Amino acid sequence: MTLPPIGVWIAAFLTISALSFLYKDNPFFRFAESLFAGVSLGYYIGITLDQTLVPNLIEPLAHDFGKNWDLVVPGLLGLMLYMRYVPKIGWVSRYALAIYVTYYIGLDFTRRIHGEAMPQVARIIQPVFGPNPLAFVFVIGVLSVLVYFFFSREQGPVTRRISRLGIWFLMISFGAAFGFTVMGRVALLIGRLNFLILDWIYPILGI
Amino acid sequence: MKSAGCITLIGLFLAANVFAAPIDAPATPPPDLPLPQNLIAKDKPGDSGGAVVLRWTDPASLPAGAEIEVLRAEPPANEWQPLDKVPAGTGTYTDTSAKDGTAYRYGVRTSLAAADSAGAVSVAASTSAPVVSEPVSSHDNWFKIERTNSFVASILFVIIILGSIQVARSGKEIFIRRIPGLNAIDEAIGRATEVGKKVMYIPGIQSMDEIQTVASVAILGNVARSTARYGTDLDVPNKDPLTFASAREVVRSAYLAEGRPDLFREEMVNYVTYDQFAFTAAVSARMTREKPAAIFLIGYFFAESLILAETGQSTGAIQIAGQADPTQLPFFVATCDYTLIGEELYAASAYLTREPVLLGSIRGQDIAKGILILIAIIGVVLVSIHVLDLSPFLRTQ
Amino acid sequence: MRRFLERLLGLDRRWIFLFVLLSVAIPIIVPIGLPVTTTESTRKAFDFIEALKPGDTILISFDYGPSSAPENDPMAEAVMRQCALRKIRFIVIALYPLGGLNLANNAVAKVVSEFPDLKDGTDYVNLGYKDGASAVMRRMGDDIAGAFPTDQKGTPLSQIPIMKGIASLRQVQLVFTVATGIIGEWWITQVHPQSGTPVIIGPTAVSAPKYYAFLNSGQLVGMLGGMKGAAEYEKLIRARYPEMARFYTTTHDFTATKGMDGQTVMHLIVLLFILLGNSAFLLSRRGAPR
Amino acid sequence: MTFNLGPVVLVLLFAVVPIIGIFLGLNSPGLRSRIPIWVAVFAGLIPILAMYIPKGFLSGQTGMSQRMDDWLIILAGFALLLGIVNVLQNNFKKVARRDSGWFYSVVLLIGLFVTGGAGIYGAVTKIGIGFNPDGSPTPFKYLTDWFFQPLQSTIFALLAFFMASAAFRAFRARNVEATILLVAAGLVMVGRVPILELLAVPFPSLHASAASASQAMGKLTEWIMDVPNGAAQSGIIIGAALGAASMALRVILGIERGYLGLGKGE
Repeated sequence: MTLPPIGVWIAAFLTISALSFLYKDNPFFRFAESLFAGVSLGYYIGITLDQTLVPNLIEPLAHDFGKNWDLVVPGLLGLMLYMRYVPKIGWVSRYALAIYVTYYIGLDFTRRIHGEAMPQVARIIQPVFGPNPLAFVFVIGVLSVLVYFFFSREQGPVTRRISRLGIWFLMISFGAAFGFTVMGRVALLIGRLNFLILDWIYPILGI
Repeated sequence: MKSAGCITLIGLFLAANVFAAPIDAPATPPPDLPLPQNLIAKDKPGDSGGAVVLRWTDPASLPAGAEIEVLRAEPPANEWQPLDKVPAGTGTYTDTSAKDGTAYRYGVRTSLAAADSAGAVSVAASTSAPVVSEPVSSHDNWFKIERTNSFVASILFVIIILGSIQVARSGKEIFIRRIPGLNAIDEAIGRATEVGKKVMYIPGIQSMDEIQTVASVAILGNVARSTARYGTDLDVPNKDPLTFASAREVVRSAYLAEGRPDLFREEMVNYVTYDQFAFTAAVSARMTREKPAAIFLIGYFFAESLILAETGQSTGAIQIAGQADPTQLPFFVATCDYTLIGEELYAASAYLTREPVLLGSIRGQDIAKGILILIAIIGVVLVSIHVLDLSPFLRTQ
Repeated sequence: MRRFLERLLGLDRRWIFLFVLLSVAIPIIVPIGLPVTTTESTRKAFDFIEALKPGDTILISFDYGPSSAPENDPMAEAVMRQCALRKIRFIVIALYPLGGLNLANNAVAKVVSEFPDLKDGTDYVNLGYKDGASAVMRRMGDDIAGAFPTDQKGTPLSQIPIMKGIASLRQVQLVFTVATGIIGEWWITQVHPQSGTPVIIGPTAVSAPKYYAFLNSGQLVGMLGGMKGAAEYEKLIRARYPEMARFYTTTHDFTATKGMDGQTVMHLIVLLFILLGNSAFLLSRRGAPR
Repeated sequence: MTFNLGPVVLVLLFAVVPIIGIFLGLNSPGLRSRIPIWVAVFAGLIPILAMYIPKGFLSGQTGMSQRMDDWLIILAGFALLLGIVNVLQNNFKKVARRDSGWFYSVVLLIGLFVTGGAGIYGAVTKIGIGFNPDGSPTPFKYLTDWFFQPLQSTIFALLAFFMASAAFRAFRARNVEATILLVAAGLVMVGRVPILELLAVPFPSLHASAASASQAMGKLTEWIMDVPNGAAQSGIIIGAALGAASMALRVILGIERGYLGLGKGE
C-alpha cells in the first residue's frame, strides 16, 4: 500500500479546513483563510512578474530598446501611482489613474454600443407571425423590460402595467438562471469530493 | 450605378490582362484547363493595411478537384511565388501578407492537384500561365465602412446625451422615478448607526477598466458621505489594487467634503488579495466575525456573489446589491434585501446626488432607449408584414 | 403543529448543507448511470464540428481556471478527441490568468496520450498563455503571430506546419472557447465581429443563460452549457463514434456523464427542500390569524 | 526602419504633457486636477477613434490603440504592489500591536513571503514559475498545486451549499413576483437533469413515459431559457449598455470625476 504524497495530504487538510466554515467559523478555517490570503497574493507576485512585467516590460527594453523605448512611460506612470504615499504630491497619482480608467472606459463605450446595444436590438426584429408562433413573447419581453428601465418619466396606468410585465420577465429570468446554475455549482463540489475520495481516501484505503 | 462601375472596371482589367505580359511565367504546359477570368486586385478597404483582396470569376466548367492557385510577384525580381490554393468556386482571396506600399502583381490559374499512391500531393498536373492583375499595393485606410452603422449610432448617442445634459444645466426640472434600493441606502446606514456596528461596502472585484466599478465607486462616494455624517464606521475591502487606490481617494474626499476628516482612517479602505476566492474567503470570514449591520455589494461580481451575499444574510445584515451585468443578479435577488438591476446601477449617482448634469444624462439615456424601442417596434412590424428587414442595418461587424 | 412549521421555516441551514454533501458524495462512490437528453444548442455545436473537413483548423481557447475545471475540462477534452478522430487540426491557447495554461497543458497531454498519432506542430499546437485577453484577441484578429510569437516550446510560428496559411483568426474555421468568465463573451462581442470567425462556447452553467441571447442573434454557432452540456456532448460523441466509449466508461477517471448523477440527486434534494419550505410557509400562513 | 507615429504621439500625450502638468501643478493647485482630466480625454478618445479609423498610426500593429494596450498591461502590473504594500502595513501593524488574531497575520505573511519569494526567484532566475529544467516542479508550482488551487476550488465549491440554502429560504410563494421566480426556478431545475427518470427508476412501467416527459421538460427549459429569459437578458443588456455608454461619455469628458476623489463640476 502506497500512501498518497505529502502534497495530497496538505491539499486534503486545507480542503477540509475550508469546508469547515459551513459548520461555523473555527481556528482551522481561520488558519486556512489567512494562509490562502497570503499565498494567493504571493502567487500573483510571481504571476505578475513572470507573465507581465518580465515579458512585456523588462525583456523588450533589454533586447530591443530602440523599438520599445516608449515602454518606459507605463513604468513611469506606474511609479506615479505610488506618489499617493508622498502626502505633498499625492495628486500626481491622478495622472496614472485617469489615463488608465479613461482608456478602458473609451474601449467600453464602443463595446457597449457596437457590441451590445445594436446587435441586441437587431435581435428583437423578427417576424412575429412567422414560423415561430411564440416569437412575440420574446419581443414583448424585451420591450417591457426596457420600459421598466425608464427613469425620467412618471409611470402612467399603461406604462405601469407594461413595466410590471417587465418585472415578471425579469423574475422568470432570475428564477430560471438560478435553477440553471445549480448544476454548475454542484460540479465544483463534485470536483472537490472527487479529489478527497479518489486521490486521498481511496489510496489510503488501498482501493 | 454601382454595377456599371463594376463592368467598366472589369473591362479595364480585361484589357489590361490582354496586354499584360506574363512576368517570367513558369514553363507553359498544354493549356488543358480553362483559366479564371476578370481578375481584380484591390487594396482591402477599411483596414489597417497589409491586405490585398483578389476577385475573379471561375471558368465555366472545371473538373472535380480543380483548385485555383494564387500567385504573387514582388518587385524588383517580379518572380511568381505561389501564395495559396483555394477550392474552385471561392472566387476571392485575401492576401494578408502584403507589405504596404509595395506594388505587387497577382496571378491566378487553375490547377488540378493529383495525389500519388502515398497520399502526398505531387506536382500540380497542369499549370498554365496565370491571369495577371494590374500592379496593386496595400495601404491603411481612413474609415471602416462596414462600421458606418455603429459610427452613426455612436454620434447620435453622444448628441442626445450631451444635448440632454445641456438642457438640464439650463435649469429644466427633471423627474426621476423611485428606486427602492437607493432609498434604502440611508435606512441601512441609519440602522448601522443605531446598533453601533460598521457598514461594509464591496465595490465588486473588477478593476477600474470596468465601467461598473467606476459607477460603484461613485456610489461609494455617497455612502461614505452618509457614514461620515452619521459617524458610522466604514469598511471597504478590495480585490483589485487600482479600485483600491480609487476607492481610498473617494472615501477620503467624502469625509473631507462632510467636514469630518478626523473620522477617516486609512484602514477603512483596505486591500485583501488579488485572488477572487481568497478575497471571498477573507471577506466572508470578516462578515461572520465582525457582523456589519449593513453590507453593500455593488459593482461587477462573479461567482463569489452568492458566497458573500449568503454569508452576509446569515449574519443578519441589511444587504443592498447592485450589478449591471445580468449573470449574478439572480443570486443577489434571492439573498439581498434590495438589488439594483442593470441600468439602475448607472442611474444611482444621479438619483443620490440629484445633480442636474447627471439627471440630464439619465434623461438622455431614456430618450435613446425610446428611440431604440421605436426602431424595434417599426422593425418588427415591417418584417412581420414582409416589407423590409431592418435588422441587417443594426448588425455590427 | 404551528411550532413545528415555524421550526421548519427557520431550519438551520447546516442541515441543508449535510444533505447536499451526502447527495453529491454518494454517487461518486456508487455511480448510478442516469440517462441524459441532448439539447439543440449542444447538437448545433456538435454538428458544426462534424461538418468541418479533415485538415480544417479550429482554435481552442482555455478561458477557465481550476475552479470550474470539473465543468469545463470534459468539454475541452471531448472536442479535442472529436478533432483527433476527424483529423481536424487544433490550435490551443490559454487566456485565463488563473491557471488556464496549466489546464490547457494537462488537457493536451491527456488527449495526446490517448491518440498517439497526434503530432505536435502538424495536428495540433499549444501556443501557451498570454496576459490581457482582450488585447490579445484583438491582435489575433489581424495577426496571430503578433500575439503569440512562438508556441509553448518556443518554436516561432513561422516554423510550425499547422500555422502555414493561418495568419489571423480569419483563416481559422472555428473558435471554441471553454470559458468561465467574461473572456468567453469577448470572443463573441469582439472577435466574431472583427474577423467573422464562427464561435462555439463552452461556458459554465452559471453564465450559460446569458449566451442564449448571442445564440439567437447568430453571434454564436453553438453552446455546451455547463456539465449538462458536456455530458450531452459526450453522449453525442459516444453515439457517433462507438470506439470513444473507452474514455467514458472507466470508473476512476472523471467524466461529465458521471458528474450528472450527483447533479441529478442534488437537484432533487434542492427541489424537495423548496417544496418543504413552501408547504410549511403556505400552511403556517393559512393557520395564522389575520 | 520606419518611423512609428503612434508611440511618439502617445509619449507626448501621456508622458511629456503629464510631466509638464506636474511641474505646473506644483505652484497652481487648480491645475492638479484639471490637466489630468484633459489628458484623460485623449486617452478615452483613442480606442473610440481606433474602432472606426483603421489608419495604421492609430489602430495598426504599432498604432496608438495597440500600444496603449501594451502599456496599460504594464501599468496594471505595477498597481499590484500598491495592494501588497497595504496588506503588509495592516498585518505588520496587527502583529506589532499583538491585536487579537495576530497569529493569523503571521500565517498570512509567511504565506505571502514564501510564495512571493518563490515567484520572484523564478522570474529573476529565468527558470520561470512552472517547471525546472529537469522537469521537476518549481517551489512556486508546488505551492500553487497543493496550497493555492485546493483552497481556491474549495471556496468556490461552497457555492453548491449556498445555492441550496438560498433556494430553500428565498423561493417561497410570498407574492406574485416571488411565485414567478419560484416556478421558473423549479421548472428549470427539473428540466436540466433527468430527475423524472431518477424518480421512475423503481417503476419499470413508467420508464418510457418518464423519458419522454423528461425530454419535454428539457424542451420547455430550453424555451424558458431562450425566450422569456433571453428577452429579459436582452432588455437588461440593452438598458445597461446605454447606461454604461452614457457613464463612459461622462467619464471621458471629465464630467464625472468622482473616481479620482474629485468633486463634481469644476
